[in-house]
Amino acid sequence: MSDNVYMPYLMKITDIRDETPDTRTYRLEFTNSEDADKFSFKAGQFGLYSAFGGGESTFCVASSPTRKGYIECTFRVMGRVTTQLRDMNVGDIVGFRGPYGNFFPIEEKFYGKNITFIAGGIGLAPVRCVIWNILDLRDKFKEVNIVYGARTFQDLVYKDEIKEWEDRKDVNLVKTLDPGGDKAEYGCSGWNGKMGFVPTVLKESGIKGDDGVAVVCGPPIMIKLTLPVLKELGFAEENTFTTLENKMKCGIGKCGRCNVGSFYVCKHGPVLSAAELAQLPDEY
Amino acid sequence: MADLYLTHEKAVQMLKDIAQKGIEAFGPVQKDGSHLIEKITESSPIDFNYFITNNSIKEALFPRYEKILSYKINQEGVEVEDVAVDKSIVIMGGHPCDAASIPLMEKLFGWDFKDKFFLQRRENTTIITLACEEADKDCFCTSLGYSPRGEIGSDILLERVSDQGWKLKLLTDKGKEFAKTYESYFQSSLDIDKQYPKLSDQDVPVQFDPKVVKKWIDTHFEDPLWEEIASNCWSCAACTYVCPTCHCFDITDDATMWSGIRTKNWDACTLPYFTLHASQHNPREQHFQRYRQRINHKYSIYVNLFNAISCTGCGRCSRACGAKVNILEAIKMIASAAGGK
Amino acid sequence: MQDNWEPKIIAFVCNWCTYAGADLAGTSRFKYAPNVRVIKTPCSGRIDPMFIVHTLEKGADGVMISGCHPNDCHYNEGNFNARRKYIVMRALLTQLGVDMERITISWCSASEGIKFANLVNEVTEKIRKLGPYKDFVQLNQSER
Amino acid sequence: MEQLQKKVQELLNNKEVDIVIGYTAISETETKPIFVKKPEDASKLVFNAYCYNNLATYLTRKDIKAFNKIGIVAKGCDIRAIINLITENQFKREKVLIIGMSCEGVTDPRNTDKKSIKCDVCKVHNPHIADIVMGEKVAETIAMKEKIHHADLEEFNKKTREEKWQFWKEQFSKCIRCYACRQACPMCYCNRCIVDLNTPQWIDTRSNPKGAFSWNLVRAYHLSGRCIDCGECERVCPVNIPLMLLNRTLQEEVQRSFDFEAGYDLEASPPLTVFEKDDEENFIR
Repeated sequence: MSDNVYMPYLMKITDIRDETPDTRTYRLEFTNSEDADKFSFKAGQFGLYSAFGGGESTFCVASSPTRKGYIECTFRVMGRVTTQLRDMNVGDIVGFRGPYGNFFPIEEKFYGKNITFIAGGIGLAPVRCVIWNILDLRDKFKEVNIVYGARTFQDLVYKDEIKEWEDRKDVNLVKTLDPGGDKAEYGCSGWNGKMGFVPTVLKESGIKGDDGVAVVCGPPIMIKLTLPVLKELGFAEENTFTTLENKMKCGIGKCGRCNVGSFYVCKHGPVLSAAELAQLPDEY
Repeated sequence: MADLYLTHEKAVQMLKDIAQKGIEAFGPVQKDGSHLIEKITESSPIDFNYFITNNSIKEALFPRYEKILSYKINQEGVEVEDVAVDKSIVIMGGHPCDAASIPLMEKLFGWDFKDKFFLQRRENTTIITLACEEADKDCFCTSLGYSPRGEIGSDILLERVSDQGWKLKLLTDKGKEFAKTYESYFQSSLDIDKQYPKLSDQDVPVQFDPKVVKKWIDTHFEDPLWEEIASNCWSCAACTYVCPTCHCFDITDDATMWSGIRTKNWDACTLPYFTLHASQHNPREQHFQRYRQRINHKYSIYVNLFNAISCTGCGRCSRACGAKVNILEAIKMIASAAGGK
Repeated sequence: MQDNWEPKIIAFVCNWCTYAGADLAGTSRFKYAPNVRVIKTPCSGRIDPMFIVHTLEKGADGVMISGCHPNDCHYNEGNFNARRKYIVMRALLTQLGVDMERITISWCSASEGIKFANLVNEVTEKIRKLGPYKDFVQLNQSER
Repeated sequence: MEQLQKKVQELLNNKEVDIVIGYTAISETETKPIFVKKPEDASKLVFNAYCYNNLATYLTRKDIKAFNKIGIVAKGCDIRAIINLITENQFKREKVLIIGMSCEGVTDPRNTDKKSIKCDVCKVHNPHIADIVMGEKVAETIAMKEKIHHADLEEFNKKTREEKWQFWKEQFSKCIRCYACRQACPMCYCNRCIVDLNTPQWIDTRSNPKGAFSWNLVRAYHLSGRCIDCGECERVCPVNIPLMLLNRTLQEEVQRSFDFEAGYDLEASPPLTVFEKDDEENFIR
């Protein structure tokens, strides 16, 4: 790799999956095998994906570090770069710069604990990476709870994997849709999950916080409403982890865009505990 | 080393000759009634009779936009080429407040990831600074521990001895080497004009204590004083682009179907959409939140990260501001609110 | 100027009149220079002056704009609004030193196939005499 | 200026306005905008020849627009900006209480002993539309219907096409794209400026020659028939680009072709939104 910190790896798209009408998952594999061998990352880290000609965009690495040889990213089509990314197909080249940022402290804080994942909409992407990381080392953890909600049936991402988690005996999955999210127009034929917003469903789920660690990802409003509920359920603030999704351009602490007070989301984050989040100025 | 002197004419000639030799020379040019630091070409109207340039020497090391990589797109895929940073540079015409910003920016561009575009370019650069002979109400370098005759960040300091010339003060090996290679432009004597130096540290009074300011900032994030400080601000980027220590940038692509470049362009925290999320949520919606970030970053965040204030007191942002927002007034309001000096 | 240089002209035409006129020129086998690349727009009112600037930036040597005659506009007032925009844009581009000889604005109705063909030939010859338009291209090359 | 201060104090006391935007002195020869909300702050208000800022640019800022009644100290050129904003439906006439100041002309910001050239062609030394008028009457030097004519433009127009192109190429190479000209202009209030959009990317956001040229062109173009010649864009440009040459060209063209000048008539609609059947078209084939 050259000494140019802005130089991306070149990766080839090997699999495309449409999660929702405007959200897509790519599996990327290194074109250069040396990069593949040297590359490693931890759950929670992110990267900058480039569509050459359009620019770069920041997404998390959605696949688990326990799955070698490839990485996956899930993105919603919003602007110039994501539109160009969506127009690509299998075999095209995408740039990737990373992994950047810190990661979930799985070894130090998660081993031997009950793990509760709470995600909203596309917020499941950064959480999924941690879920598969945990499930690939399942015996190292006690209970595993997943509470996942989306606005409508159509907005559920990783539908097949949710099915898989539902069927597993050692995972307690609670899935929910916002009220009215199960209409037929959203392609939903019979919904066996709950109805209601994630914070309320979480409160009624009976999940307790003792000896537990929580991972929360989703739209800022959901995080702000979920954290108090977790506190009520007995989750300690130091054991509640979330990610901050600020706008990022360089990913390496130079472009001065992602800070919340002195906390540079791309360098000190994106993963932080609820206790740390409480210290930050309310500017995210 | 015998004393060396340089006159205005020789300096103009030297800069133009350096530019001929393929070295990037930056110097002060007089255009439309004010002086700017610009890349020198044969026809540049170089002039050394000025109080301070509108922009700072940062443009030489951190240009308004620069190519960081280029690529070709074809059937097989994409070839990406790196960009070499090998040109040597000479910068002349900045003041000690400009030169002092370079070590500050080195801290950020060297934080974990080494940004070669700034660091390597700094390696190839010789900075020749003009000691100040004038200060106005917006200057406050002394309040931050700098001096109108400061040597921080410079390779050579030129101290004016007459209306026509300066005495050289070689500060670094690079400075000595420069003096050797271009000794034909220097002379060993010059008639001294007794009135120089006209300016000393006392002429620029210390106006506040940065520690008091930082303490107040760290504890008053929601204080209404921020709205009062930034009441006139109309969110443009004049202050940040003329500032010697502002280093924020954007990364964008410019491409045709088959080839393109990726560039690093200046950006500013005061601009309305600097932190706009793809979901249209903007953490800094209001103009005063953005201006608060500007002062917060310089006087508190940079100190937390690098134990240095990212401001050298040059006052350019106050002079360039069309809405008459004055950073010195703002800091003094904070200091008095904090009950300090 | 290399001898095999061919002027590159972009024509923004309104879909209802001039595009149909160009079609008519084609079906009636009128011979006209191939240098013009036609871009169809719903109405001359849609042809934003930024199109002209963007086209010249990309390296075109000439720009043609053509729409329906006043009172013939399919949308009744598209060309009237367009006319005001062009009056203002002409003044601005002239003041900026853009070569206005290279920009031709015309009204061609659906039946004026011959007018469109002659106009294209005339403009192509004029641009050929003027030579390639280097101003904007030099603007791009002088990047750092 | 006690008359102004007393009047503003009275307005604020009996809640006729929630806020008054005016000028306060920084030094003998410099003033700056000030937002007066409390009656006792009215004593800071001044009005003199150094009040060159155009305060109308604040009327479209989100936090100011939130007040339901805004007082504004305004010279003739500022009032033209306010009228233009009203004709473009930015706010109703009743939302703004115009304190019109009769004005002999403000100084040139770059050297304060010369009068600004915009005041030589000013037709509204006495405020033409205002709720309150202050200061003695000033002799108007130019009649309202007289054609506007700018001396600096006449000089510039002597250049050939190539000279003009070189001139602007040189000027725009200085442009650092700080958008002070846009943020200072009362007429530039778009929520997302064309430059802030990237699908499609009309204007290159870098300050390379191509981007600087198309930015300055589109800024002037979008002010045609709207610019009220207040000169703020040129004043606030950190690298001194003579932007008013472009704006004045368009002002004269709009007057010549559409017989319209911005900011004088509350009922007039902006010239680019209407048309005449017989607009002159000698250049159209």
